[in-house]
Order: sequence, then structure tokens, then C-alpha cells
Amino acid sequence: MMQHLPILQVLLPLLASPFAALLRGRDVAWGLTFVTTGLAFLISIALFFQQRAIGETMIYELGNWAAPLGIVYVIDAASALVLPVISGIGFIATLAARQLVAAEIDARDHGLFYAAWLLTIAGMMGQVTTGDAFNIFVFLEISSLSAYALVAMGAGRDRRALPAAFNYLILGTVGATFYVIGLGLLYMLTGTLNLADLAERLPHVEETRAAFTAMAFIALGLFLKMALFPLHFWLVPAYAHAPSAVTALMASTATKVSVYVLIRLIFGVFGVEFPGIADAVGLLVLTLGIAGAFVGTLAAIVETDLKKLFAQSSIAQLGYMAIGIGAMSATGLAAAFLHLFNHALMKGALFLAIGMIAAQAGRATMGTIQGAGKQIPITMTAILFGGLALIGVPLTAGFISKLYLIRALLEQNFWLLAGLTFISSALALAYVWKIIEATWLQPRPKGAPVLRETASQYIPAWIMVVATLGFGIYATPLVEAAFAAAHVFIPSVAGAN
Amino acid sequence: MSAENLIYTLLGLPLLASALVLLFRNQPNLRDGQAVLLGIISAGAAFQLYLLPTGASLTLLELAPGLTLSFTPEPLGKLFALVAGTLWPLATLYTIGYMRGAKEKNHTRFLFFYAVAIHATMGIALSGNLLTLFVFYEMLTFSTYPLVTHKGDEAALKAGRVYLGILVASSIVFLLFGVIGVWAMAGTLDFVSGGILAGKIDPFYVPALLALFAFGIGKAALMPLHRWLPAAMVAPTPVSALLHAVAVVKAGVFTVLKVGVYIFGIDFLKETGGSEWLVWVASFSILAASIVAMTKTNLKARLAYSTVSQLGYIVMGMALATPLAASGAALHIAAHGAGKITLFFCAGAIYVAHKRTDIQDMNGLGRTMPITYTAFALAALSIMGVPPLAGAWSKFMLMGGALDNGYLLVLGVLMVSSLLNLVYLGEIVIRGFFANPTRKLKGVQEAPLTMLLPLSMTALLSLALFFAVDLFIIDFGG
Amino acid sequence: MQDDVVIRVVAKVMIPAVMLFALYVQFHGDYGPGGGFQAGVIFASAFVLNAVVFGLNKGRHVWPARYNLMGICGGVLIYGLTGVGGMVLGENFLNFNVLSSDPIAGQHLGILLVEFGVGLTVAAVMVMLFFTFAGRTAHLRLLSKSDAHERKISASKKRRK
Amino acid sequence: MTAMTDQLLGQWNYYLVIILMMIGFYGVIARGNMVKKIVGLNIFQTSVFMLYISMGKVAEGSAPILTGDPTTVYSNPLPHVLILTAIVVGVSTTAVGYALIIRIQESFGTIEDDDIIAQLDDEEETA
Repeated sequence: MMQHLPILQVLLPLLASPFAALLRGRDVAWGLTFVTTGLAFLISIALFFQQRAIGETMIYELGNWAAPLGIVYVIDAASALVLPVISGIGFIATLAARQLVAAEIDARDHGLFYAAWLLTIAGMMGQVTTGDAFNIFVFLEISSLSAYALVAMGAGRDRRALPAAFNYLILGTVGATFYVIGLGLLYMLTGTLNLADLAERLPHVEETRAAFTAMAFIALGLFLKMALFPLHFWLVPAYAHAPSAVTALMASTATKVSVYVLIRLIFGVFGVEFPGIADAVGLLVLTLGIAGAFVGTLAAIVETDLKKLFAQSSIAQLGYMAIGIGAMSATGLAAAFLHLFNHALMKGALFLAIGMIAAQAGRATMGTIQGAGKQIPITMTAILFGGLALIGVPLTAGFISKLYLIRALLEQNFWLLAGLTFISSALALAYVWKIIEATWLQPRPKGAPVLRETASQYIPAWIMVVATLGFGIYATPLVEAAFAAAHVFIPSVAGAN
Repeated sequence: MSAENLIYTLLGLPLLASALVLLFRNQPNLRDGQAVLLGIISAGAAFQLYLLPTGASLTLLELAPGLTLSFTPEPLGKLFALVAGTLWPLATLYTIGYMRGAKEKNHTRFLFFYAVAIHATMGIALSGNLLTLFVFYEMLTFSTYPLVTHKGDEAALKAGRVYLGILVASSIVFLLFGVIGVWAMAGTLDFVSGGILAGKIDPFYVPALLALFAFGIGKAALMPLHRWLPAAMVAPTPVSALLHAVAVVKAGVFTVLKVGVYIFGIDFLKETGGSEWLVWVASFSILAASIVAMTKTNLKARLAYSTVSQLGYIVMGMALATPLAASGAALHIAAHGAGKITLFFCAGAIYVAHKRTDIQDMNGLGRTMPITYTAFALAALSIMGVPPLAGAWSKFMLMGGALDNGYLLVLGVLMVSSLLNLVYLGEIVIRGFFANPTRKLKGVQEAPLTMLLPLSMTALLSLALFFAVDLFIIDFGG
Repeated sequence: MQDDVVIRVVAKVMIPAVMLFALYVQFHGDYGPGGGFQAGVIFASAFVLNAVVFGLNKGRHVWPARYNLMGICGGVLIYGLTGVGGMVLGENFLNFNVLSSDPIAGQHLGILLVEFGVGLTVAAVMVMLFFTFAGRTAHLRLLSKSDAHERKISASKKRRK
Repeated sequence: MTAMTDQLLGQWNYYLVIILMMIGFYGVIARGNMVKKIVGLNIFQTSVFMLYISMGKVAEGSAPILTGDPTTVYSNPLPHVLILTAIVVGVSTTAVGYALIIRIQESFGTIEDDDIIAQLDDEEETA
């Protein structure tokens, strides 16, 4: 059974999804989803430790067809690190979804909701695991199509979810199509779609203009998918108007997976030695990343709707990941992986906590939470810690990723960029503190709805908070795993970290 | 007790106190009593640690590979721990008197964060590397924020925003930048006698890196990053005492000094001349803040600017880059701590007993509050640097350091500054004792004993420090 | 369109032929061009043609809505479980060699089942898409007209009784 | 000269692809009507299908069905298979897109981008 783990974690949610769609009855579909995501989480953790124990890449051949002919699933240090993030967030979000979905989705649609939910998770897991470039596209579309549907399901409560989902669909499809175009060009040049095989054959054709065009198309498509500034306009409305549970799931995972795929293709297939990549991707991504960090942060400062506020902050945080990628070094990649991991935890905590408020009050705005610290102290403390982590306060996970991100920049002598990164992260204080001040230090306005909290409402968010603090206080294993992941793509140089 | 256990004690006692504050939140006397008691124990522990030889080290945990939270008490840190540890019980005692006398609300929350702030201060004092220092530095900022905004009204919130904005923004943008810069260049963050940067960095970049620290440590209130300190004056007086004497600004200048001595190294700074510009910035800060102080008529605001000016001394002591000046700066942390806490205690006592905050209202108050005003006079003289009070030694050593390196102009700055001190602090004493009261005052009307006791003790501390100064001079070699 | 005798007669003749052709494409897919995707669409087109010519209600009668979800999910499950079958028999997921004693026969069986699953799902999805969109008749006047006509006919039938 | 014309004419399939791609992309970007956007998206995707399918053609190659004759030249079947998947994905995308459009029409009464934005802005102001 152990050797089937790589396929099982994708297969479980994939096959559970039709069952979820068929099941009737209160909480039955939820129960199935809960068990499935829980199992997937356990499997991905097992895979993580298995991979670390072996120390080399694990390959699972579908139908026993060996690569490059068959499709293989690859568990290396990088995918082993990202998989638990997705399945873990999926699991915790499912835990929270029971209440959120009951509050926000029509009871008749629960089965279909969870079917789409499982498909999204399966699609993301597939993208991370698969070793075949076209298979990535298929999984990308599986997760995206179900994500469009999930976002649109917010329409029962907020009709703005519909145009948001539509724009998400248009841009998402354009992005995916760009990716396929690039892939087509690569296939023409090399005659293979297997990632490892591609990486091997590309050096023979890397001087051609077609190879460069292929890289440009692939990178552009993935920029769209990962909502890199200035291609981020679909993200904020989609997150803001989606059902709260969906926001929590997607904000922590969807864009992260695209970041991972970008890393896998740009570094794993083209490689840092690819001609022109340092300018075309490195410099571009750095510039866009820092611009996104500023634009997202500034937009978050003036925003009053909390879901939109943190969605804007996600743009900024994606900017930091992009900076890590753009540094084109092992430390930079490690920082990107670290931030990918840590940001998923923080945003998960924040959106789960905010979702609980939105599910009760209909909307979570600055007005809704004013003075709420006295009414729902435990939920609000979760938001407080999540916010502190976003700023990058020491002893939270956000600090660790920032530490390595800046280190990566300084190693490359990007002093100015490091300074700009610091300024943008200090600006995060403004929007986080706006919330903290309103919650804790201002009185509850008269006539504001009474908010309540029960253990089942705040526990999911608190699991994330505890993880955020835990990985902030003792990050050594995580940092080691992140560096191992980075060294998959950029082999370590002797003497360097 | 061994040094390791003493470190645990010093770090743990404030946390224990904060936990007990929450536990006894419904029994005010028990809650307040235990805080004072634990404070006294920690003062004793700090003193014992101070007397132990250096060399002990304690690693709490490993944050990330090569980055540990560890504690290595060296002479400077032990001195700061002693200052904070001694002033904590006094400040707590005073706080209890003030909070009850001035009828403030939310005692429990206040005492809780007060104790957490002390914990953070101890962490800064005993930190064994820059990362640990940074962690506790940020913890101190965030734990003092609820104290600054204690009143919760619009003015307090606004002040809180300035306080947090400047301190956190400067610490993230500059200080963390500097910390990671050092980490990237030197490969380590440990505090090592003689510094870790020598030979690792192009001397050309030394001034810039030093600037990241000098301005990144916003708590040192070097102009133009001093705005938070006067803004925080809206807070209750015990907070001002905590901010000015025990914890926050002291933590700031302590950090500057520690970075200068143990990261850059005095000799390295002297060789490269990287700190020369800082001497002049500090000089400017000293004089400008003194002049601003003279224009303020609110007693606490005047004292606040006086602090900004005095902090300039300590930063300058580091920037002068001679062992003598550095020792003087270290001594000034203790001397100014004892002096300034007395001044703030007195200001609070005046407020509680007579509800007065403006200096022009304080004519003749000295006759109804003889003890308070005597203490105030003693502390003011210490700040001015008049023997036989503690401030005299530190200022003397700073002057000596300036002469060593040939900064004659700095000598002038220090003297002018003393004169300015005389003008703006002397005015209060003179008005108190000699001017005719603007309003009718009857007999002796002092603040409650819980306030009077701490302020007279700290005033005597200033005196005692002058005679026991041998104990507190740290030799930085050379 | 129900009024048009030619269309009705031709449709009646064509629909079985279309279905038969779909089955041919489906099961001949192992040997020649064809397979589940194409067959599913062709098969669904028979139902769509039926609904277009004879009206939505009659179309629904032939293929009730509850079959949709069952067909879609059932097809996916057939595909997935065939793959799992290889796993249960000790090989990797989607290995069909072990489904039968002879690897070639196993491959045939596996592909047959998988393609059947695909065909089922595709047919069900196509029919569902058509009926779901057509069900929102307010926006699709063409079909609603024929529906209205159908109602008229059934009403007149009732009256005759 | 002939070499150049050969090259130009020999790559006619790419020109077709590019033209289709740009037509589709223009539709997606420039049209406010959501149905037209979806149509544009379809044309855009179709161009990619063409790219793949045309690359699978091998000169003089027959359909890739085993003939048993070892000298037979076959066209490459893999791009077709890939594109079959991509077509299915495209159909699904279109279906989801139209489903959304119908819901939008029902709830906003329009499928023009600008009208919807105007309605939302009004809502935002009154809220």
C-alpha cells in the first residue's frame, strides 16, 4: 500500500467527489469530505517523511508505463513540502466549512458544493505531484473549473459573486491557454512532455527563438494564474464574494500552487542557465513582485471590507514570493517556499476567522468588527496573531520567511530592493493595526449585531494560528525542508547555505 | 544560584508576575502585592547575576538553522538588567499608588502588560545575539502599546499610532535590515567582545550600516525619530516612568551601545571612522531637544524632551568610539535611569496630589510637597551632572572620551547642554520653592505613601550611585 | 418543429441510427478512430435531437433529470475503479495488464471499461448541459415556443377525452 | 527567393494559428458582451488546438492505425490525444461560462460588462 501513496492522495479526493455529489442528507457529504481530506493530509505527511527518509526522488508510474512514455507522479523534496500545505489547509478548511457552508449555501446544493470542493483539492494536489507538463494543465483546469463554480456559489448571498466568477473564468482560461501554447512549442522542439525529459532535451534547442517564446508563454500564463501584479485583478473580487469557506481554501492554496508550478517549470525545466531567463523572468518577476507588494499593501490600507482587504494583502504577499523567485538563487527559492508555506497558514487563519464573522453578520467590514474584541475575544485574538504574522513580527512564521527573503536579496547585493521590501512590509502595519485598533480599543457601536463564538467556530482558525506561531518559534525543520526543496532546482554550491 | 538559573529567574519572574496578575484579577491587594514581591526578588537576582563572573550562556531554542534564541549576560547587559530589575519593584509600587490615587481603570490589564514589558526588557538585556535582541525589542514595543493607549480615548489612540508607527516601522525598515545585513555579511549574529564585523565588510559601508542601526533603533529616540516619545506622554505617569527610565528608551540606547561594542567593535569603529557622523547627529539631538524642552510648559512634555537630549549622550558615547566614552555611556544608562524615574515619579505625585500638569501652575508647590520637591531637586542635579550625584561621573567620562579622540567641539556641546539642563529643570525647582503660589495652598499635602516611598528611594539611589560608582564602571578594554 | 412531418419522420428514423453509430464508435475505439468522448457526444446528440424535435417535456420524459448526475458520477467511478482494480491486483494505478490472465486481454478489458466510463459521463454531461440551458426557457424563445405548442396539443387531447 | 517563399508558405499553418489567436484574444479583451467574450475565448482556444493538430501531421503520413506494414509512415497521434483533452476542457469552460452568463442575466438583467459595473457601483454607493 505504501508505494501507492503518491497516487492515492490525488485519487482519494478525485473519487470521493462523485460520491459527494450523489449523497443526500445533512452533513453526509461533509462527513465524506472531511474523512477524505483528512486521509489525504495524513498521506501527504507520510510522503513528506518518507521522502526525507529516502532522501531522493520518489517516482510513481501510472499503469507501470515508465517516463517519458507514461505519466509519472514525482515526489521530491519540493512537492513533498507543498503537498501537506494543500491537503492540510484543505482539511482544516473542511473542518470549518461545516458551519460556514451551512450558513451560506442552500442545503440542496451541499452535495455539489463538496463535489466541487474535493475536485479543487484533487486538482491542486495533482498539479503538484505530476511529472508531466500536459497533465499539469489538465489538473490546473480541473481545479480551476471547480473553483469558478465554487466562487459562483457565493451568489446565493451576494450576487456580485457571479461577475467575479465570470472574470475569474475568462482570465483563468486565458492563463491556462497561454500555458498550453508554450507547452505546444516545447513539444514541437523536443517531442516530449515529461518534465524531467524536457529538462534533459532543452539544452539542445535552447538557443532557438521558439524555446524562448515557449518560456515566455508559459511564464505569462502562470503569472496570470498566480495573480502576479499587474495580472491580479480577478483575484480580489473572486475572493471577496466567494463563500467564506471557499475564500479560506483558495486564498491559502490556489495561487500557491501556481507559484509552485512556475518554479517547477522555470527552474526545473528551463533552469537558471537558460539563455535570457535572468532578464526575462528574474528581473521581471523581481520588479513586478516589489510593485505588487506596494500596490497590494496600499490598496489594503484604504479597503474597508475585510475579505477584500486581506485579498489585497495576498497580492502583496504573492509579491514577496515573486521576489524570492526573482532572486534566482537557492536562498531565494527557499524563501519563496518558506513564504508559500507560512503565508498559507496565516491567511488560512485570517480568512477562517473572518469567514466566521461574515457568516454571522452577512459581511465582514471594519464596521462589523468595531469593538468586537469584547464580544468574540477568541476569534479576534486569532485575527490579531494572524495580522502580526503578516507584518512579520518575530516569533511568528512571517518573520522567518521575511528573514530568508531579505537574506536572499542581500546575497545577490540587491540592497535597494531589500530596502523597498522592508518599507512595504512596514506598511503592512497600517492595515493590520487599523483592524486591531478597531477591534480592541474602540467601543462597539450601538445597534451593531451581537456576534457569538463557539468552540467549533474558532478552533479551525486557531489550529492555523498555533501552526503559525509554532513554525515561527521552531522553524528549523521547515527551513531545512525549504532549502532541500530549493536545491531540487538549484543544486547547492559547496560552502553556501 | 548558578548564572543559568539566574537567567531563567530574571526572564521567568516577570512572566510569572503577569500570569499571577491575571489569576488574582479579582483580589486587588493580592494581585498588586505579588507583583511588588516578585519585583524585589528579581532585583536581588539581578544583583547576584551582576556580581557573578561573565561567561555563562544559555540557548533557549533554535528558531532556524544557525539562528538561536540565546542569552549571554556580559557586563553591559548585566548592568542594564540590574537597572531594570531594581527599578521594576519601585515602579510597580508607584504604579499601584498612582492607579489607585488617580482612579484609573483596567488595573489588571495595565499590570499584566507592565510585567510583560519587563520580561521583554530582561530579554533585551541578557540577549546573546542580535536576533534574540530583535525579538525582545519588538515584544517590548507591542507590549507597551496597550499601556500607552491605556486611556482608550481618541488622543490616546492617536498617540498610540505615532508610537507604534515610528517604533515598528523604523525597526522593520532599518533595524531588521541591519540585522539581516550583518547576518548575510558576517554569517553570525552573536555578540562578541571586539565585534564581529572587522574584516567582513568594506569600511566604506560602515557608516551606512551604522545608520541602519542608529535610526533603526527608534527607541533610542535619536532626532528626527523622537516624535513617539513626547506623543506617548498621554499615557499615565507610571507608563512614562517605564518608557523613560526602566524599559523602552533605555532598551533603545542599550541596544545602540551593545551593537556598537559587540557587533561593530569600538576599535573597528575607530579605525574606519564610521561613527564620526553619528557624533554630530547625537550632538544636534542633544542641543535641539534641550532647546525644545525649554519651550514646553507641560511638565511631562518637558521631561520627555529632556530624555531625548539625554539619550543623545549615550548614543554619542558609543559614537565617540573610545573605551572611556563607552563606559561613560553605560554608566549614564544607570545614572539617567535613576534620575529620570525620580523626575517622572515626582511629576505623577504632583498630578495625583494637586492635579497639576503645567509648570506655570506649580508655583510654590515645593512648600506643600517638601519630600517630592527635594527628590525632584536631587534628580535634576544628577541629570545636570552636578557632584555628588550619579550624573556627574557619566558626563565626566564622556567628556574624557571626547578629549581622547580630539572632539573639542563635543566638549563644548556637553557643557552647553548642562547649562540648558540647568535652565529648564532648575526653573521647576525654583518655581516650586521660591515663587508665590498662584492658588491658595494649605499645609503639607503630599501624594500617598506608595508613591512617596519609591520616589524618595530612587532619589537616594542617584546619590548612592555616585559613591558606589566603582561597581558600575564597565571596562571595555583598550 | 413538430408540425413538420418530414423532420418528425426523419428524426424518428435517425435517432436509433445515431445511437447505434454511437455504440459503434464507442466499442470500436480500441481498434480504430473512436472512443468514449466522441461516442458520448454522439449518443447525447440523439437525445438532444429528440428534445429539439419533439419538445423539451418529451425529451425529459425519455431521459429524466435524475439520471444525469448518476450517469456523470457513475462514469467517473467506472473509470477510477478500473484503475484501482490494477492497484488491488498488486500493480500500479491504471495498470490493466493484471485485469485478466493474459496481459493483452487485460489491456482490452481495461480500455473497454475506461472508455465506457468516459462515454457514460460525456453523454450524461452533454444531455444535462442541453436540458439545463434549455430549462431556462425564458431566455431561449425558440424552445419555449415549441413547448407552448406541445402544451396546446396535450390540452386538446384532454378535451377530446 | 524560392527558399524564402517555401519557408513562408511552408509555415502557413502557423499564420493561421496566429490570426485565429489574435481574433479570439481581441474578442476576449475588447468586447463587453459576455457571450462575445466566451465566443472569443473559444476562438482563442481553437487556435491552440490547430497549433497542436498541425504539428502532429507528418508529411506523407497516414492515420496512425497499425497496418502491419513496417514501411508505413504514420502521423503523430499524441497531439490529437492531448487536444481531445483540451477540447473537453474547452467545452467544460464554455459550459461553466454560459451557466454563469445565464445567472448573471437573471440577476442583473444584462450581460454587458459596463452595465453590471454601473449597477454594482450604485449598490456600493447606497450601501
